[in-house]
Amino acid sequence: MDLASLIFWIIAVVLVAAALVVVGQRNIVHSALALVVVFAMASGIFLLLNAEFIAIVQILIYAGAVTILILFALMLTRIAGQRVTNPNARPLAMAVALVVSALVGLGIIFAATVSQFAQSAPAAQLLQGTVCSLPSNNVIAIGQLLYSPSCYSYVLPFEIATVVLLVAIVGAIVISREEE
Amino acid sequence: MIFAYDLTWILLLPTLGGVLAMVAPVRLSRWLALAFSAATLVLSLWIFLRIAVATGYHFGSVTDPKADPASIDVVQLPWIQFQLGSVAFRIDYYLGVDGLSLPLVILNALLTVLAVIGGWEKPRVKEYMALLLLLEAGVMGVFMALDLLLFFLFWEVELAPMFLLIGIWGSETEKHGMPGRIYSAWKFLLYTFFGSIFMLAGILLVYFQAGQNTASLPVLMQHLLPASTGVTLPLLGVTMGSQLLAFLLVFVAFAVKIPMFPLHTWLPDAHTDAPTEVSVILAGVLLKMGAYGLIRICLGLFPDGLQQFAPLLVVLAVINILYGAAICLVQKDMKRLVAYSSVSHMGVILLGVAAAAMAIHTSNPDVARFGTAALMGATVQMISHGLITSLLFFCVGVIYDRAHTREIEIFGGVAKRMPLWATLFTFAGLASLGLPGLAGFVAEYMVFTSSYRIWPVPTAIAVFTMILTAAYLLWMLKRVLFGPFNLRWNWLPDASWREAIPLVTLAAFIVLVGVYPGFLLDVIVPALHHLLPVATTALGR
Amino acid sequence: MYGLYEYAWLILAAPLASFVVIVFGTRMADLWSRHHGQTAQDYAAYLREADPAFAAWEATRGAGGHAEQQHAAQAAGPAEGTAHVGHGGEAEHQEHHGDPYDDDPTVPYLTPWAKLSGYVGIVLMLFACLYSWLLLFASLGLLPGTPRLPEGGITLFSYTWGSDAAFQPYTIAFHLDNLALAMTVVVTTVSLLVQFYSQGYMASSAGYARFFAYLSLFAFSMLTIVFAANFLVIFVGWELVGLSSYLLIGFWINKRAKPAEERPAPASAALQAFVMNRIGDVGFILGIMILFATTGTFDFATLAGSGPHGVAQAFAGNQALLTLAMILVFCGAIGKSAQVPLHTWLPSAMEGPTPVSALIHAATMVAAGVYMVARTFALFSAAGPQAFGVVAWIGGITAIFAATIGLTQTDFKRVLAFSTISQLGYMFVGLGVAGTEIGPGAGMFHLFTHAFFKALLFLGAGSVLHALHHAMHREVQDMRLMGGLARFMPITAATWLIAGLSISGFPFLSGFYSKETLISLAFEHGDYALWAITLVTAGLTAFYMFRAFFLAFGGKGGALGGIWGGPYRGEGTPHESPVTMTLPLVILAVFSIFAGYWVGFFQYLDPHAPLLDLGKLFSDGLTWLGVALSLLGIAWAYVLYCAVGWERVHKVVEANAVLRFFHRLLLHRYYVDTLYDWIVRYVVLGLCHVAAAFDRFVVDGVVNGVASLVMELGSGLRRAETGKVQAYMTVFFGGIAVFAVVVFVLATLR
Amino acid sequence: MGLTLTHFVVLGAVLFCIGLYGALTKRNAIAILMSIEIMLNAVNITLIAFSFFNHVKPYSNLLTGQIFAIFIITVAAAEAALALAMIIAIYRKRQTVDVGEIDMLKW
Repeated sequence: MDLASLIFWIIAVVLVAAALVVVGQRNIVHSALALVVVFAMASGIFLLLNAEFIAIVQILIYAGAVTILILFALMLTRIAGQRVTNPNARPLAMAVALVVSALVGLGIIFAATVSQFAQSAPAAQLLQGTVCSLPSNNVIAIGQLLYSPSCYSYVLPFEIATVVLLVAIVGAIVISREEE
Repeated sequence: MIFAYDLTWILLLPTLGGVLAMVAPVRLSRWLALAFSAATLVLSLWIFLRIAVATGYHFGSVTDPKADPASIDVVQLPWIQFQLGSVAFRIDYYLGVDGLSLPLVILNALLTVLAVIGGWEKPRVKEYMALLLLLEAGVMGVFMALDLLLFFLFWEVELAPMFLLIGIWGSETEKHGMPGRIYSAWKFLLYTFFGSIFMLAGILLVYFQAGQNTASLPVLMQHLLPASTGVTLPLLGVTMGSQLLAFLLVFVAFAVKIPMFPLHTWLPDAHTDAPTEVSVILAGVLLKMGAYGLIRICLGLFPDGLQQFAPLLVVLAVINILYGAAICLVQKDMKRLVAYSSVSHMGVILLGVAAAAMAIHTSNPDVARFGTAALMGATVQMISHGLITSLLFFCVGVIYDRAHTREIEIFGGVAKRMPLWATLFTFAGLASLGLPGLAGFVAEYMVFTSSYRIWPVPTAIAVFTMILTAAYLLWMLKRVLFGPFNLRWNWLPDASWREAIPLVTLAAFIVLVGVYPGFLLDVIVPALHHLLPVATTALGR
Repeated sequence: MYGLYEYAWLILAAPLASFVVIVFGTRMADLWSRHHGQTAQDYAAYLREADPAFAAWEATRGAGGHAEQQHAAQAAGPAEGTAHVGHGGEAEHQEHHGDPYDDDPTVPYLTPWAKLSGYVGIVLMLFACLYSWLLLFASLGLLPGTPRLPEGGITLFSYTWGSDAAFQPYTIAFHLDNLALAMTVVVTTVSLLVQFYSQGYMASSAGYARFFAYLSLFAFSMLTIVFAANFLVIFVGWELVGLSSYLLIGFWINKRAKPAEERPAPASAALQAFVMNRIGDVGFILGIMILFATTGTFDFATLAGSGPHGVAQAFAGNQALLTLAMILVFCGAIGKSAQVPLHTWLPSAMEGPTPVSALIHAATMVAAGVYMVARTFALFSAAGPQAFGVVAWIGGITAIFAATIGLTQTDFKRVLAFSTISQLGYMFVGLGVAGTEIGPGAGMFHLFTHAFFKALLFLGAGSVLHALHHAMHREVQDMRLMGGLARFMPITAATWLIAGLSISGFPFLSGFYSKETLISLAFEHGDYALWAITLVTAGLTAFYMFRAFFLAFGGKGGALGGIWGGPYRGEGTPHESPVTMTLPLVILAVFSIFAGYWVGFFQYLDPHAPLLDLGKLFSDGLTWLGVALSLLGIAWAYVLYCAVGWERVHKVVEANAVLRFFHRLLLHRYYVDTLYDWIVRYVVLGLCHVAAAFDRFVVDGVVNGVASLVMELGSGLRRAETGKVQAYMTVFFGGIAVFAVVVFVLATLR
Repeated sequence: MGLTLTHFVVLGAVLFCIGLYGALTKRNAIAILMSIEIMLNAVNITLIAFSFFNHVKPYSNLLTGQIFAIFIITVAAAEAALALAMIIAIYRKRQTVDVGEIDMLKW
């Protein structure tokens, strides 16, 4: 087992465990804290996949901004005298949800491993292949892809995304504003 | 150019008038509606006169390729054409009027003018006038369309204004837990849609089975569907002639509109809850759409199917006639009574068509002659019922506008205070019961005497409607107009001039058709001769 | 060549013209002038003075009892007038909420326009009458330079319903022959006299103009029947006389029923008359349909002819069907002429004004059935003997049936009504037994004479009622409130006596000839049962006619042994009617005496028929047997009502159980009306209720049931729409999972 | 054997499942939001893994997966902001963040 595999397995186990904590904790603040771990571990996975830029963005936005937002929201919506702050649905609904999510997950895994789709030649080559070398630092490439005014870039979607963000900010303010 | 044809303007004038009435200020809107509906009437009369003068009163048949072009009025332009795989589709803008449809077009135009006058003081008058005119346009389209798919289009177009007219201006009497207008509007809409589904299926069946790549009625009449070889119904495993199947599908829609016995219950509800003028249009022209379709399309396209179905049709006709009349006898609401009398009277049309159906392929010249006469009677019944029932509804509307009730029992001796109205109401009742010299007699006498040769027993049974008709109409008149005067109605004013205009106009037409039906019959006959191609020589002598 | 005859359509057009002129011209002007003219105020003032109830009612309206103040002015000048001098049965009125002026609306005076309406009608009818008499004389060959009518008659004018060949049978055609002309004379003469008489009788009626319009309409309709050349036109006329009868019976539109006297409201009587007639008409049209379906024509001449469309050839080998058809056609006559199963409308029809009863329900319209059978006599002859058998027996049964009922009725007009029914029965006997060699002459002859004396009887009765109305200020028709009227109104009494003698078959009056001919025909025909029936009926007729005469005009203790005058049992003092009313009585009395002397009548109608053999009639012992029975009836009536007095007769009848039973039975008209009432109310309306319920609960119920089923399904399904996003998400992903599983399974299987 | 795409795909699938389960069972709206963030991260992992392992011509050496991940993060941030604002607004109105009680989305 090489170093990458070792790191992968450590991160993967922590990631799944943290995710389970997020879902399973009955105290929502604990869940939120576990969510930070999930975000951080995901960032590790991204590093492992040579996506340094996204890993940084992940830490900044998710582990930083989104978590803070969630914690603020938690604070603002606290209900006095409620001990179980992160309750579960009724057992029947939980069983159904379990079955459904298991089926979805197993379906994906089945598709990606043993199904005929995974056995077909190009897919098998892709799925079973080893790590290929990419330029170790691809931030510049991403920057070029996002901003270069050539025809092969994502300038326009990027600009739209900024508008989406602006709208989201304004919308959030409008929605959460207290009515006079 | 599409606008160069007068038939286009028959459709466009009411549509335009409707739109203008909607956007114009209220005071102008009535006059606009009146002007445009009157213009439509004038235009339709002008077509009539033009043909009459050009041909010396010889009207042709639009479905007859050999017809003298001067004796009909036709416009045919390609409209929608596309190819979808192996399926070619083509719908033409194909309108035409001949002796069969022109009287109905004129009747529609006339009744709309009268309805505009009658609804002069309605609330929300702009919308009312607009919808009335749009309704007129839709019905005009049905009577003029010669492309089956165009026919279907207009068949559906007419629904929307009618639905709104009943639903908005109808009566508030509660029915099944909702206002009557809502209930009845929905009932009307759903019933008609129910029929329309079948009709669309039937039309598509004809379109694809005939394989002519057109839905044009005259072309399809040259290529009738096979009567004996047929289609096997999926799931049921029943094999039937494709003509019979197509007939049954299309017939359902017409049966709903006529309305025929098990499919008739929308009519009393719609009539009771619709405002007066809408009832007039409904009874006067909308029911005729069914009868017109039965004669123009079923008789033209599915002669064998109709013939195979005729024994059942005649039974249904007799049920319609007697059952409708029997129910009338115990009605408590004047309008409902008139509505059920429509069911009864429309049965006469079914009887006439059922008799004509047997005359299609007959080798017996006697049967052919009697069948033709019965069909002519049925066609006249369309017009006369349109005039008479409209008059009855207008009359009921006059008293309803004053007393806000139509319950028969609470009136009594009203003729004392409203002599003019009472005279016209009595006149309408007498016309409806088939008094000679008035329009209803001509039609009923022709149908009964002629169809007896072909369907002796059913006709003999149906004739007993004469007693019931007289009983229920005169009994209603007696309870409302005559007998001890109920002092409660001492304040009732007689019909005003505005209200009297429609009444007197219709009465005049009823007398005209009743005394000298020739002017109407001579218009209709050639179209019917084309439908029943067996040579008809002189009856009698 | 037949120039004079060719214009006979003017006879038909004249009453139509007067109808149109009155309805659209003078009556409109009359109404308008009463609404808007000076008269409106006069009228209200008159009402206030004449009837305190009106003033009181107007006061309550003035006080704001109703919101509709603006209509108050109109209430003062209503169309049909409102005032009525007096009215009977106060207690009965209290039960109703109607206003008290309903019964017989009168006006203080007629407007000039109303009077003009009357003159228009009379003048045009006078023209028609004179013209028809002229034609009659011409056709008898009495007019030099004008030939007689050809045997088949001439066609006046005709048009078809459409120019197409298929419409050829549907022809409106009018036709004139001797039969039509004889009937025309009767119709126009009686119409003219009745219209003239109505000037007096209706002098204060509010609906004066309307009345004359209706009378003109009736004359037109009746003449349509008379001139009809085919079954289509006769059916048109048939229905139109039904209409005018309907309108005239219901002339007093707001009049109430009088349960105490078993008198229906005019409106109900009119309805009953029309519907009853329609029942007969269904048979009529069924018969027409059978004839038309077999022969392809409606035309009388063609049907009677020997061509391929004649009944002889068309029904060859199928005479039973023709017999059935003719019996069905006769059903129309049963309805119109009030024969036995359908007779109940005629007594009710007496609710119309009396001149109407005289014209329509005695002389002309009810005889239309007889005329129709005479007109289609050839077809009846071609049918099996059962056809004539039915005609004769219905007539015979009706004759004695109605005569027995007439014995006990106390209503003056109703006695005459049953007498009419009975006499019409005679006419049918005459038609039924005559056979082809005599033709329709016998029945038509009785129609001819009967028209005059029965019109006279009714008009005389009207004169009496008019006088009593003025004397007692209310409507009186009960003979028990009359008596001794001959003293007060000698002209009426004398003319009535003549008519009574005539209808009783008193020798040398017109009734004697026509009736004894009928009775002897029945004997010659070998129908002894019918002969006996007619003979007995003759006696009964004489009895009840003179019972009526003695009760009304005579009485115990009057002059001439009670025949002329006697004690008057009513109130006030009656006076003789004005000359407008007595003049027609006198004219009709002349006809009643002399109409029977037209011995060529049979031959006039049918050139092959024999002359009326007066010598044989006088020498035949059977004739005198009939006369003897009639005289016996008269004598018996004299004994009971002049010598004994009706009060004592009544006591005797009440004391004896058997007599009382028969008296009740006859008084209630064999309970036929009750039976019909029961059938209509419980059987017919019951069935209609069943149909309505079926429509509501089964036909509509299925539809509404399907609708509510769909609604229920929908509202059940909408529970799935919980509003919980998580549930939606679960279903969404569950769907994806299932879809995935299906795809994988299918892919693996492939 | 080294790391293959399968490893990352399976990891993403497991993570997605956990997020899905949380989103389906939690009753606190914020917890659902957190579960959704987990699911988005799972998707991001899968996308970046595909981008990394993709050496099938002609699509190799493309950073499209990473670009997609960036957009997902962007939208997720916007979504988080809006969702939380809405949750707060709802909380103000109805004093609850329990999705079981927020069931206005029906008939």
